[in-house]
Amino acid sequence: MDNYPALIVVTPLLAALFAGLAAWIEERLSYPIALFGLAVSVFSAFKVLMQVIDSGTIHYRLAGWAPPMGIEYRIDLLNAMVLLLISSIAFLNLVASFKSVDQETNDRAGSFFTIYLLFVTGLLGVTATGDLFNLYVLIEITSLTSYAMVALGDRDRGPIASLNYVFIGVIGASFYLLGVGYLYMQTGSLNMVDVANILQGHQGSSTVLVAFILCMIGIWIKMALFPMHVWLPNAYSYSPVAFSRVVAPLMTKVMVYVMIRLMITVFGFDYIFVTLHLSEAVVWLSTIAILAGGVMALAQKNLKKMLTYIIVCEIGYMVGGAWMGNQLGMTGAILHILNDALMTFALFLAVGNMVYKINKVDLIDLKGLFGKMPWTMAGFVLAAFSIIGVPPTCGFFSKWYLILGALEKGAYHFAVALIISSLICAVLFFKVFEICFFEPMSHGHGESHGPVAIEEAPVSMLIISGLVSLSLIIVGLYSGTIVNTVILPFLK
Amino acid sequence: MKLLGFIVVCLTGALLLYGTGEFPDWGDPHSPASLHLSNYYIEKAVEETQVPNLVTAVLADYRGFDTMFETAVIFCAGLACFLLLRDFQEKKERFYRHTPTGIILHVKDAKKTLTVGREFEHMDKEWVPSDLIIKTVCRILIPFIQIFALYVVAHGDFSPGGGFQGGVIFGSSLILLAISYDLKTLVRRVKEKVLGIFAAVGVLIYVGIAAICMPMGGNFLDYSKLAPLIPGDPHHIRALGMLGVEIGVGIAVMAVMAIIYINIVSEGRHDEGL
Amino acid sequence: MTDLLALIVAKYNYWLYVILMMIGLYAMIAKTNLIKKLVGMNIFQTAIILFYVSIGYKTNATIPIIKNAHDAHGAVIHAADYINPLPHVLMLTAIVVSVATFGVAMALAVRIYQRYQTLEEDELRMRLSEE
Amino acid sequence: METIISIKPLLAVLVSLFVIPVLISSSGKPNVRESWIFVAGTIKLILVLSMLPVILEGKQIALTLFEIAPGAAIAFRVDGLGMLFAIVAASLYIVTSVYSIGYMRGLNEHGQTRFVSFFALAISATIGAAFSANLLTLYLFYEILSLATYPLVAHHQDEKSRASGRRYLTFILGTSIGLVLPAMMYCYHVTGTLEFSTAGIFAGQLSKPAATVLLLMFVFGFAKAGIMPFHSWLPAAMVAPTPVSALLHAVAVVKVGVFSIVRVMTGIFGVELLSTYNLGVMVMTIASVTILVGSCIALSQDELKRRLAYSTISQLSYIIFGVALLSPQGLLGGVIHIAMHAFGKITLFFCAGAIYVATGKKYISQMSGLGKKMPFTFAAFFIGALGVIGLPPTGGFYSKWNLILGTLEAQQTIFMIVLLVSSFLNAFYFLPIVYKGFFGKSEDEEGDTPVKIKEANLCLVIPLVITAIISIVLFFYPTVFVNLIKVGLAL
Repeated sequence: MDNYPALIVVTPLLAALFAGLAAWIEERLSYPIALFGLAVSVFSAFKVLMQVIDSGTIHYRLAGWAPPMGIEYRIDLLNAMVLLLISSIAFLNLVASFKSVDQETNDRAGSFFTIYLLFVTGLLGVTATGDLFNLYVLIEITSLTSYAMVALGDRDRGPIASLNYVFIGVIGASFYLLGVGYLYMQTGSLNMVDVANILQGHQGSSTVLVAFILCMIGIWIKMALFPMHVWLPNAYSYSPVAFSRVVAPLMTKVMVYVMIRLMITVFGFDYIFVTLHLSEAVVWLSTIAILAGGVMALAQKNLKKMLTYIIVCEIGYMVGGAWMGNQLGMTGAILHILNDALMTFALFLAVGNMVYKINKVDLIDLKGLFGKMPWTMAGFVLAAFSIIGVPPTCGFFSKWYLILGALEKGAYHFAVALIISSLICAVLFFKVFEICFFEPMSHGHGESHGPVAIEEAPVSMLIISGLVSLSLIIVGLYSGTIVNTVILPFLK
Repeated sequence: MKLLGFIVVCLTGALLLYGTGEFPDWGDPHSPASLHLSNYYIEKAVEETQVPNLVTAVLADYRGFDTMFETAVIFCAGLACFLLLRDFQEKKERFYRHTPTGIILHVKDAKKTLTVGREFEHMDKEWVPSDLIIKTVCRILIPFIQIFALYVVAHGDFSPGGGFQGGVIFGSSLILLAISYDLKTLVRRVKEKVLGIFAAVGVLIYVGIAAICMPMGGNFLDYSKLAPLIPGDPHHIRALGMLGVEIGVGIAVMAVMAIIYINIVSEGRHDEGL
Repeated sequence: MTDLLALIVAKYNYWLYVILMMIGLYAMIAKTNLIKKLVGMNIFQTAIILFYVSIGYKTNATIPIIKNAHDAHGAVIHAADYINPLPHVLMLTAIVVSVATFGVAMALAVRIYQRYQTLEEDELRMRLSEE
Repeated sequence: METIISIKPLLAVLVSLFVIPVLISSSGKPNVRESWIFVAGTIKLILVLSMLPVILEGKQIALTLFEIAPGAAIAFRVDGLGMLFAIVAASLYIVTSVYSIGYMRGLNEHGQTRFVSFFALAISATIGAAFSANLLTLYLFYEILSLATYPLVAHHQDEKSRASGRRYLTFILGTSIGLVLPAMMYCYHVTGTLEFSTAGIFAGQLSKPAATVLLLMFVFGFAKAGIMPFHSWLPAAMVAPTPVSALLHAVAVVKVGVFSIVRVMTGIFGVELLSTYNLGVMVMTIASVTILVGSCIALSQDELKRRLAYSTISQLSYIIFGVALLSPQGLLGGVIHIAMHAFGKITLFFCAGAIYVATGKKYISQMSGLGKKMPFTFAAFFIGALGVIGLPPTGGFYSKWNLILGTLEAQQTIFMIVLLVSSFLNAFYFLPIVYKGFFGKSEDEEGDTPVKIKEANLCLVIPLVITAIISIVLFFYPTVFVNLIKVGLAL
């Protein structure tokens, strides 16, 4: 009996504790410790994914108690994929952010890494667990760490943004907790599969309905679905770059994962779409979310802020796809979890490099960046194309599935919203490109252009952002394989 | 905003009440909540874990994984407070009071170090006359509180209590020290570094015990596999395991309580406060 | 009317928790003072804790600590004699979580006060806009 | 039809991609850089030509890379049409790169490495579009081409190029995302496949209104074809350096647009469907409007490159016009016009560039008498003009001839008149230039003292002579292209 499922989550935790000790004893140790912990986590996540693809769902009994008495890790294709995604992104970001952490957190690096690891632990645990209450505890770990991190960022705005985040986050988590309570009242169990089995009898019960609504609202608040997004832009754009690079891609995606998990495993499709048929309303909501996110992004003057609003818009994609109620839409949503995590990561890596060099990323500060940091910009451009949805980057293919799902359901407004949002993204990013490419203006013919002095970010950051940006294309080209080996078998 | 909030609140309340509509009456012994799992725990837990306090049994064994992360949450909170508030730069000014006369020296710049005799006391900005009764009572009380805390931790298996409760009580004893004397005394007695290390070590004990089970051939947290390591009746191995983790939890909670208190009351400067 | 009363009486614990919850939530949304918001947050979370604990209660049952467990191994344990331990366990965790959140939130409030010398949201908004 | 699996098409696409890192690394040493361009271009041409005999035997070469979804793969398939287009693009790429060396160095432009790199990327995308086996792949390369040409259009990085770059993207990207993508998704949603097949993919699953809307979305969506009202990016894009205008905006980019429309009409809808729903006339009408209006606007332009641009707009519609005739002659004439117009028009652009480099003159009004200074250039210009107008002895005549036959074949007399009128217009806006060039009096010459010949440097002159010669040769030996079209469209 191998313990890889536990190791995925536990190694980062152990590493966090040792890093915390090292922060008091020998600060320089905590970085390698953190690195090692995450490396092990990545490795075990990989092993688990392979194992699941070969031999189906893994059930791992923590403390050896059979569910529903004990807590079990139930790892199927979906969360195996997400686990690998989380751990590898966290690892890569840690590699990339060695320098920027020193730059941003004055002599608190050790504690920073500890919090960082705890955050990753929380995300991994949320993804791995098969127990409703355990999910709550881990969500709270992630939230708590992100509160701290956000406050560590911008000295003036950080704490305020963070405190608002605390209030809204607590409301969200408490709603989820209440939902779990109602479920427990109805079923007397906390294990997801067990709850699902017992629920079969009580489709019509008002308690289950309320539980469902509470859970969904809680999760939506946590994932910043419009109009519950108000906390996200400030929180993400005022946090330290090293952290926003990992929170922006992962946090919301993991919450989307949780939503899909609840929908599929706990409540079940036919309860949601047949008994309640809420699909229409939510798809409309996500349509509005997409458009609103795009429009608000247009209004931003700061690159980081702009990107956060794009995240809000992307959430709409995934929620809409998941609630489409057909296989294509759900495929698109799940594929987009992967793709969007990668694209956002690539974008924020590039932004991180810029911040490292020019430390303010208002749009006007980006003048002549193509000449100054060409490699960073190359990565940024690729990621931007992926967000816009230019083939063969991965963004295009998840959009492909989402639109197909919308067409199949006849939700044309959603398809149109997707198209419009890619147009909006095109406008957004080419606005940025123009600033970076044309300004400062050259006069008439280019003779006046001297070769611009190239001052790039450290190589470690460059390599990571380059790799991730290339992975966008590779993942895009192999998305057919991903869908066939991971997503479709899961949905079967 | 107020009106909007009011509407939202009313809607939520109505929703929740609507949900309670189909609840069984309060205390109904046949409500699903108190049948499925709870009966299993009540009937089986004692013979499976040898721990009569079912709450402890479920907390530290059946759902021990939750508890581990909840300890991690505590640790995280302490760390967060430290990160957010602690600033290491020296305070600008210092005050000394000549005990016999009550004359107060006000040292403006922090750099200047002056050696003061025994009859000078280093004081806060406002001098609070140290009350003999309070000090004495607390001096007597604190040890008992701490002993009681240890008891609550150790006896958690058999009576209400456990790591958290014990840890909180112990922490409160420290806070009492800070209140009755002043913050400096506490910080002098219990070094910040010690607290930080304790917080980490406490959680580490828990995770460590849980992790050792894996090389011993069990799943994570499976105390029953620890039998070869610990002498004594293998029946009680789970109880012993729980005791171990409870101790870890106690240490962590104690340390974190102190950290949070010290950082918040002194705005992270660790010099003066409540 | 009477049956409604009967309903309320039979489940007054839930009514109470809902009312508490509403008070807390209202404070969180509508109050402008950060500390008041924090207090509201605590009330909110306490309400949830009450809800859970009241789930666990059973009429004429005692606390879930098995009496004389060790000398009477053969003695069969009646589930009806002891209240449900699980909600208490969950709430121990929830309490800890809420305490932790409260601590962090407090620290944030202190930071904000250090920086802006106020905890009133509207004043903060003014300060931010004029900067 | 027999199909051969081969990696050649992929190599033909990738070869100039692989060379880009080399170009960047050797940015310091221009000669090394240019020689690499030649190596890549030659290899590409050889690869393309090596596939020619197989295609002429009526076989096809196919290669499937990535299966994205059932029926939607990223795959290559080389058939007659693709081959024709690929040959034109690849051969002209080499000529153009000679020309661009002369041009860029003659004006010592900045950022030459960036220029050549994106040029290589653009040509790769063009070949990819030519060889793509289904609509998804075609769309992919279409988008890559749009994005790769943006830095070329905006090369000068000044206010003017910024504005026109913005307009370029707005039209190209906006239409492709806003119109083509939905139309493509709908096709896939209905039929479950995007593979090109001469029979078309809708097996009667499409009602006439739906078909009409879809066809319109495609025709206007591929805005690179410059169908009015989505044409105005092309004149704007003339701020780009002349090699770009020459290769991309006379051959590669615009022809990719036209090629895509041809593919969609012949491969997605299929000739039968179009003729049963009688959609050809609709498209022809749109095309004729563009032809006539484009020519008229061209008459009024004084800047040479803009006049050429509008002429291009109207000429592109000839191709669509011919295909929309849906008759064998029309198809033949339309598709072969891709090649004929390419050689004619690129010659004209080369001449415009050469004049600009040699004398710095952009406006037709300044060019009177230049013919005596630059006889080769103006001779070439004359031949190119003949080619575009469609007079013997140039290839242009062949395509124009077939188009007219096609209209007769389809009993579309009105549209034949359109063709004739537009030919006259072409003559009106081209021949005066030549005439004034040779016989007009230039402002800086006094009396009739013989002016000494002052051509631009050889790198500029040789290419335009070559292309002029080719377009004459094509009048006598169009057979290869004809056969390609015959096997491609199974005429």
